[in-house]
Amino acid sequence: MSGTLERAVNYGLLVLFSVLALAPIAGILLTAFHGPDAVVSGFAIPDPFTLDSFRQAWKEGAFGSSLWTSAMITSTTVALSTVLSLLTGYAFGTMRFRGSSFLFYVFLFGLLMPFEATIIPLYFDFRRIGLTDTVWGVILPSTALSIAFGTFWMRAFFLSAPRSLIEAARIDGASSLGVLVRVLLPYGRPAILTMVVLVFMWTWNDFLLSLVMLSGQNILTAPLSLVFFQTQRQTHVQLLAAASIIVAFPVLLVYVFLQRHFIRGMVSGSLKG
Amino acid sequence: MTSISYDRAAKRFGDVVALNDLSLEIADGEFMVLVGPSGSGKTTALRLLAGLEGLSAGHIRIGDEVVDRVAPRRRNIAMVFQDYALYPQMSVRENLAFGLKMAKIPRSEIDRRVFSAAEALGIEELLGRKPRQLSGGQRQRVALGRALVREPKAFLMDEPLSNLDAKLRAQTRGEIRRLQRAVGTTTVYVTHDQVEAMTMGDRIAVMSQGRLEQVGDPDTVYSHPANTFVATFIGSPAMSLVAMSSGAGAAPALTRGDLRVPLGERGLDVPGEVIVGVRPEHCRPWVDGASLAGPFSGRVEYVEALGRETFIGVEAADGARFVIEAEGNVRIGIGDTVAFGLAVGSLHLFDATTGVALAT
Amino acid sequence: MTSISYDRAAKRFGDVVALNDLSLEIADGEFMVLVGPSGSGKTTALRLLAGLEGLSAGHIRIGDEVVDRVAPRRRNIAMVFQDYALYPQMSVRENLAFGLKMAKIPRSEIDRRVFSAAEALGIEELLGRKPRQLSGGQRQRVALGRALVREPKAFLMDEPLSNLDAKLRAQTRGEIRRLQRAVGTTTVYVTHDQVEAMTMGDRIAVMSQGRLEQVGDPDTVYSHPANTFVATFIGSPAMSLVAMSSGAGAAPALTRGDLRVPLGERGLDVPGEVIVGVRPEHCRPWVDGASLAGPFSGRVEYVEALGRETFIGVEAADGARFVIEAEGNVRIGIGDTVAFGLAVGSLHLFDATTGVALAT
Amino acid sequence: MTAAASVEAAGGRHRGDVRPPGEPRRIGYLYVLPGLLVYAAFVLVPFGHTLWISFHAWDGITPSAWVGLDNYRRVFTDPQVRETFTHALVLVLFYALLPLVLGLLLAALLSRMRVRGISVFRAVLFLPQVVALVSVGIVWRWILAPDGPLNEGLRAAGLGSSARPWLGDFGWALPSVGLVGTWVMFGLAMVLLVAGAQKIPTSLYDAARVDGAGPVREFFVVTLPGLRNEIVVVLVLTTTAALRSFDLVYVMTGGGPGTSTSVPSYRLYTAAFQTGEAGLGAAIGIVLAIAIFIVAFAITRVGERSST
Amino acid sequence: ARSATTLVVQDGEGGNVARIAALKQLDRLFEKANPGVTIKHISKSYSDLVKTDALQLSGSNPPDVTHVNQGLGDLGQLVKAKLLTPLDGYAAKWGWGKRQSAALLTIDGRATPKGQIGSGSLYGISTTGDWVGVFYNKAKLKALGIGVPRTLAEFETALAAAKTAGETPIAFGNLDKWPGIHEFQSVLMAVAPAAQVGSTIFGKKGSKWSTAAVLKAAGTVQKWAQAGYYSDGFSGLGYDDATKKFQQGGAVFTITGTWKTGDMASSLKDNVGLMLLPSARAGKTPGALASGGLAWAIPAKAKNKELSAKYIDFITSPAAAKVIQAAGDVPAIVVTAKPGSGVRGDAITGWAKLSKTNAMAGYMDWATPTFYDTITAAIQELMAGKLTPASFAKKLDGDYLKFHST
Ligand SMILES: Nc1ncnc2c1ncn2[C@@H]1O[C@H](COP(=O)(O)OP(=O)(O)OP(=O)(O)O)[C@@H](O)[C@H]1O
Ligand SMILES: Nc1ncnc2c1ncn2[C@@H]1O[C@H](COP(=O)(O)OP(=O)(O)OP(=O)(O)O)[C@@H](O)[C@H]1O
Ligand SMILES: [Mg+2]
Ligand SMILES: [Mg+2]
Repeated sequence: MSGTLERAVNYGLLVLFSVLALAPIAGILLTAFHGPDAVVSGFAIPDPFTLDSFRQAWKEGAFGSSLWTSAMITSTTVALSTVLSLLTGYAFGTMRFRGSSFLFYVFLFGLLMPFEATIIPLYFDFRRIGLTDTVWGVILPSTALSIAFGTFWMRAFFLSAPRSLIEAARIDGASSLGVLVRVLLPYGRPAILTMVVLVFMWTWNDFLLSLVMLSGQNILTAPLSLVFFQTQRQTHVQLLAAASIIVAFPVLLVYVFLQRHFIRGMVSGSLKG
Repeated sequence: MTSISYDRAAKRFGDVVALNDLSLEIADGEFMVLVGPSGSGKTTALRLLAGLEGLSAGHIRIGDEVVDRVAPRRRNIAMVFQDYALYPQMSVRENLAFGLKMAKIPRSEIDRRVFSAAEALGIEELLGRKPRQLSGGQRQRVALGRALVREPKAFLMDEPLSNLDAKLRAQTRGEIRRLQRAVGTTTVYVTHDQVEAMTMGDRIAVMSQGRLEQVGDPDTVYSHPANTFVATFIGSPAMSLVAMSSGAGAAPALTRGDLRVPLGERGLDVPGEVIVGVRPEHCRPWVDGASLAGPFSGRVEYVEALGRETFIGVEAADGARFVIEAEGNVRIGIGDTVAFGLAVGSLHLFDATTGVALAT
Repeated sequence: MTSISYDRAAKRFGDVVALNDLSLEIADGEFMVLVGPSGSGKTTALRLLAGLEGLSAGHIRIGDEVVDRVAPRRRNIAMVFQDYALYPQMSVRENLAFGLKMAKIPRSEIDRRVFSAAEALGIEELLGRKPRQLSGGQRQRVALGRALVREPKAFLMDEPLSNLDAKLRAQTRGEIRRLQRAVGTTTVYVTHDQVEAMTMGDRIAVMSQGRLEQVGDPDTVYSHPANTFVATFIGSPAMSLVAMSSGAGAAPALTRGDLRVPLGERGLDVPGEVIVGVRPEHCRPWVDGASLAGPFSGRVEYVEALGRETFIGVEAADGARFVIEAEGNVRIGIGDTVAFGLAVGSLHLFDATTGVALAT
Repeated sequence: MTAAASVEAAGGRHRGDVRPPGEPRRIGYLYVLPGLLVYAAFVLVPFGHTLWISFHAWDGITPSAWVGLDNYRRVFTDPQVRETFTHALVLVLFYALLPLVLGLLLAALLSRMRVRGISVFRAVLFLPQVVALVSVGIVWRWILAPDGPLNEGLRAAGLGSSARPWLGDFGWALPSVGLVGTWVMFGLAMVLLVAGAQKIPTSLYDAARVDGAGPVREFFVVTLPGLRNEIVVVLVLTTTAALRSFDLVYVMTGGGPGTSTSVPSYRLYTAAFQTGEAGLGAAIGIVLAIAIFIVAFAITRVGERSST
Repeated sequence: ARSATTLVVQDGEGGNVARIAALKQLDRLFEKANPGVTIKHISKSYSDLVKTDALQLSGSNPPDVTHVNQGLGDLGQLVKAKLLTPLDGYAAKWGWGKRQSAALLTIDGRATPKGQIGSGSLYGISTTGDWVGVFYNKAKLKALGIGVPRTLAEFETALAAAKTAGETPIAFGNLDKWPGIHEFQSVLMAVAPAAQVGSTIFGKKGSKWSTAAVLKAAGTVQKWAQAGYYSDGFSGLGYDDATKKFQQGGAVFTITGTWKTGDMASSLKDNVGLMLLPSARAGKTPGALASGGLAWAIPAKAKNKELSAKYIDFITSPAAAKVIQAAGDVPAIVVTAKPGSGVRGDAITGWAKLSKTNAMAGYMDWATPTFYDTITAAIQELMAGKLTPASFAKKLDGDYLKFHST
């Protein structure tokens, strides 16, 4: 059999694609470890390795406060939307009530609708009631959008959960909230975790919503401050690289720690389409 | 006192009638087995009793209480699901304890009961494991244990052994029966396995197409099937059914074409057309001197040599088909002609149109 | 000429030896059944033959050709997979036709063959459906049909009836055998069901732990098991095995504690320790005058009343355990004492250490 | 998506059906309510409001005036607005089709073997998805600069003639942005597709082989049909991402050169928040939403059809 | 004691290190002069400022003092939306009219309630004078053996010579889109009278862009682009990158504003000079894109307008001008007869000359609210050869005439 050749080709392709995926990231890492005054070109190896560019970028871009803002916005959004979509997903996935399918379609609508389509009135309405330039101006819409996704995601999960598990719990004497909390939540950890990571990622990385909502710039999210930093320090590749890494770091951290569960959750049942 | 009674209970799913006016009384402490072909409504009957489905009509009583609108968690019954339905994230111990926790049983009492159930099932070593670390047989026993610890009013078991291999199945069968006898809890047990039905049940309820065909102890159901459905469903190979005429001639006899079965001392009240049922063990190769009616001759259609015994399918006069049980070492080929005799006293007679057994 | 031969064929998966030096000749047109417990290497043997796995050692021949390095699609065999492996996006017709299309059979010929196979299997109504619109039994038959249309050199079937209910299983069993006889294609058939093994195979190959334990026609395997493994694996309830001593005393007899089985006219060449095998049908309730050795007495451990017959598990002297086959209507309880006799002529004797059958 | 199908299955109950006693029902509303309120307040209501705005001429500050379908007319007739949708379609090619094809290729290759370290590869290939598009844009703007690493690499390889100001080139700016999208989306496609391929029962491959199929047939008979669901999901995710791309364009080209990389979301933003054409922006938003619905619907439809 | 007040000041000079340093120096002086006041200074890049100021000023929490971009799309819109505070009262009170010429104040900060610029109330005032000119590398010119060009023709000759010598004639990067405006309009100012360009920008009735001068300028720019007079890959090059190249001695000329003077001086020292792009019209003083730097304005929703006004007064005062000039920048007020030496001197001299000759015009992108998008895209297309000069002019008029007809 041509097994060995086939294997070699397959691994070769995998490695090639991985290199393509990693090269830009590696390039930016290498660049960032140059000192702020070094002359950088291409993928030069930094000599010496230094964190000076990170330090300077951190200071100039005031990333401390914007990371904090992002952390607040993201954690609140994740927490709120997770709890709310667990509840909605549970109802849609396990209960039958009048209009439930219609209501579910209503949520589905938000999953596909580009939120760009709502940002104009959101901005003007929020401005009127004074929510622009506050973290809530970002948290509320992103929570709402995450609920649309979370409802879809959790419903699929609850539907795929063995019905007899729920029934066994009912016979064992659990109430409807008891079934959710004591049986389904622990059972659904991978699915929930995946949802949390996705929402975390999307919220942290969001740009347009915060660009519009935080236009006053008294508070900035990390990606926002990165872009402002970019337009000011366009020519300073090391600083830009360092700043990009600073902003991407928390997501990367979350991803690296959870990727095992996360990718498993992505590829297993819940995305059955 | 936990008797259970179905009172004209019915369940429809859309157009499908899953259960059709089931009336069945189960005595306190009784072990009732529900058997029937796939889709006959066995699971539905159990689920109605558990409260997992709502009745379309009729009533169900547990003890003295009509439970039609009582939520499952208030019925105090325990159910073993065919697919175990173990909580995957909980250890065996937690699985066993869950129902007790819900019932707010004190901690120490829970521990005691869990341990004694685990011991009885031989799974006390496994208490710390998660379900996925167990083999199929072990899971099955945990599922059983989860019911047994509960000390509920009734056990409902839905094909609880269907996923075990033959050996483990035989073993667990005995264990369930022993435990149930020990605690005396009323039990409703669903199976499609005849050996289970025959060996475990105090009584057997045979169902077909949502209807109850016969209830009775295993022996009665085997020896006195109420109708042709039960007659052919219980027993393997199935009872042979042959349409015959009765009554013609002086001596009471059954006839079909050339075939003539003298009834001897056994009379026959109902003349006319009947269906005659013969179990293979009552249809033996002809041996002179044996107390059988015959000899009849038939052409061999197929031979099933199972080692212990050999079943021979024959076509006798006028297309009547019988299955003969012979010794395991009989040598015979397809197309051969064999002589066989019938144990007249053990023939079953059924009404030709309704299929209902005739009193004999 | 499509004979098949395994010549010291072996397969290892990492450390697991799935198949261990299998040598087996299958004649042209023969129906060979592979049986054995789970994990004994049956599927592996089939997959090697199909070319879906590579041999670790040894050779396989199909006809005159050594096929060790021939790709599956060039072997011209048809295989029925246990889980059907139907192409979900294709209709039944397309599923049946796929292999023929690959073989570039002309359109009209394909239609003809597909239809005749469908007719034989009673699925001609279903040709337009997709697999997911079929019941389990129907799918199973499509999977069979996909093999049968092919007119290959050999059929390989891996537990093809395992998912059918008892009735359909019996029916399809007959159908497969009939078709195979008609076309005379060499067939290798894997099953763990003894009834299938006994009724379908021209010969049976019993496997255990990757090793071939015995090959022979069903009757031989049942009546003359080569060793204790085969003896207990074939037959249900299993043959009782009791360790005994032979030779002591003047009259040839087997003894264990108080238990003494006179061998009568049947002599015994090998004195010393032996294992005695008794099938339930050779262990009957004591009836005066029957040609049995006995009476022996035993305490009833369990009773399995199956209607037709009742199996009684007893413990006789010195812990020797026997299973007695009694009539279906016998009345007996656990703890009772029964008297039983053994058919001495049908006892099986095995070497006490190797378990190999002793020539008798 | 099958979500829809199962909803119908659950809802198709006839009269005479009786609910299980004690099964939660009304309480379902209670579970849905909090989520629904938040969702309605910040998604549904604003969407309705957008619709309203889209029929007005409004600079976002002074009072608005009803103009009927004027804004929509502009979306469809003003070449500078219309072309943003064309650009989005081109991006679909790069965000959706290219990753899909590459992902299928890998899935086909990997479907038949166990890959050591597949989880590491998966994690690595998915990485670009994780990083904020803003960061991605900045990184790639640097890479694609006239004397950035890419051009330097080309020159070093003696391909200096292919070096060009990628993002400033009318012909290349849009494909460049698109290829960055490919880079981002490929991991997603490959993770889902390879995982899907590994869920296909191996006996199907075995059956095809025994039936006489070669590797190519095997792909079309077994792998492709087996991946139908995953393909639909991948296409929906990546296509919608392509249609609504904003971040990359904002950071990398600002819509230029000329308007060659302007996309609907970007145009919506400038219209609504910079040039005082909130009505036009709203209309673009509505048209974009409709476009996405149509595309998603078409994809799921085609996906379903190919299965029957 | 007075309670501490924080004054939020936002500039649009992000990236311009020298100028921001000077502004912060003024902040400190203002804080010293007004105990209890702390200034929180936000710097934003120019492009971020113009992309976000409308959003920001209409929000509930705008800065107290902010830069706004002059022009119809920014100042005009903001005034129309009543987001800015009229400064006439303060101007009268502190005599701003005497500090700066009426023409400059008009360019920088006048708008009508309908959003027309170039007349009406005063809403903005600048601290610096910004004009766009040609920085040239003296060493390179010398090496090429040419003097400082005096006419457009000479300039073109220099470009050709530089090209032939393998130098980059003009450092230019247009990825950010807006630098194209300076590039093009500078040439336009060289071929057309400043007043004519100015009145078109301010929307004087009957004006249009399809003029011989625009055609000529467009043709010239296109020709330069095709001749390779701009940096290689200028279309994919960032503005900062291009400027940096010039500062590193990578080009002979670059056309940009005096806001870069400080940076140029510190990197190229005496090696750099600044001049107006010479006129094509023989003997005429060339005009230039010029205005005050971004105009300081007070948002309508600012909380402490008196203080805000006081701050503006302070930073536009003659005292502040000295600080600015000392920092190497061009103050809006021509404060001294001693322009100093080097490129800083060139900037101040140039500003004085422009002020005196009224040769200032605003920036073309001020012309309509959407003109920034229109002209930047059009210039990119013109330079890429996608538009002929005629179609370029037509495209400008498409936007311009439509806006001014309604
Ligand atoms: N939820 C349902 N919706 C529609 N029909 C159903 C539903 N549940 C059961 N049925 C139908 O009701 C009938 C009885 O089903 P039930 O599950 O009780 O059969 P069963 O006797 O348990 O069969 P098996 O031995 O196959 O488990 C079948 O025809 C089945 O198709
Ligand atoms: N791909 C594999 N990798 C590792 N071990 C394997 C593999 N396939 C089979 N085995 C092992 O080889 C042995 C024989 O397996 P095989 O599938 O042939 O058994 P079988 O007789 O078909 O059993 P069953 O009746 O359960 O199907 C088993 O121990 C099994 O675990
Ligand atoms: Mg059932
Ligand atoms: Mg197997």
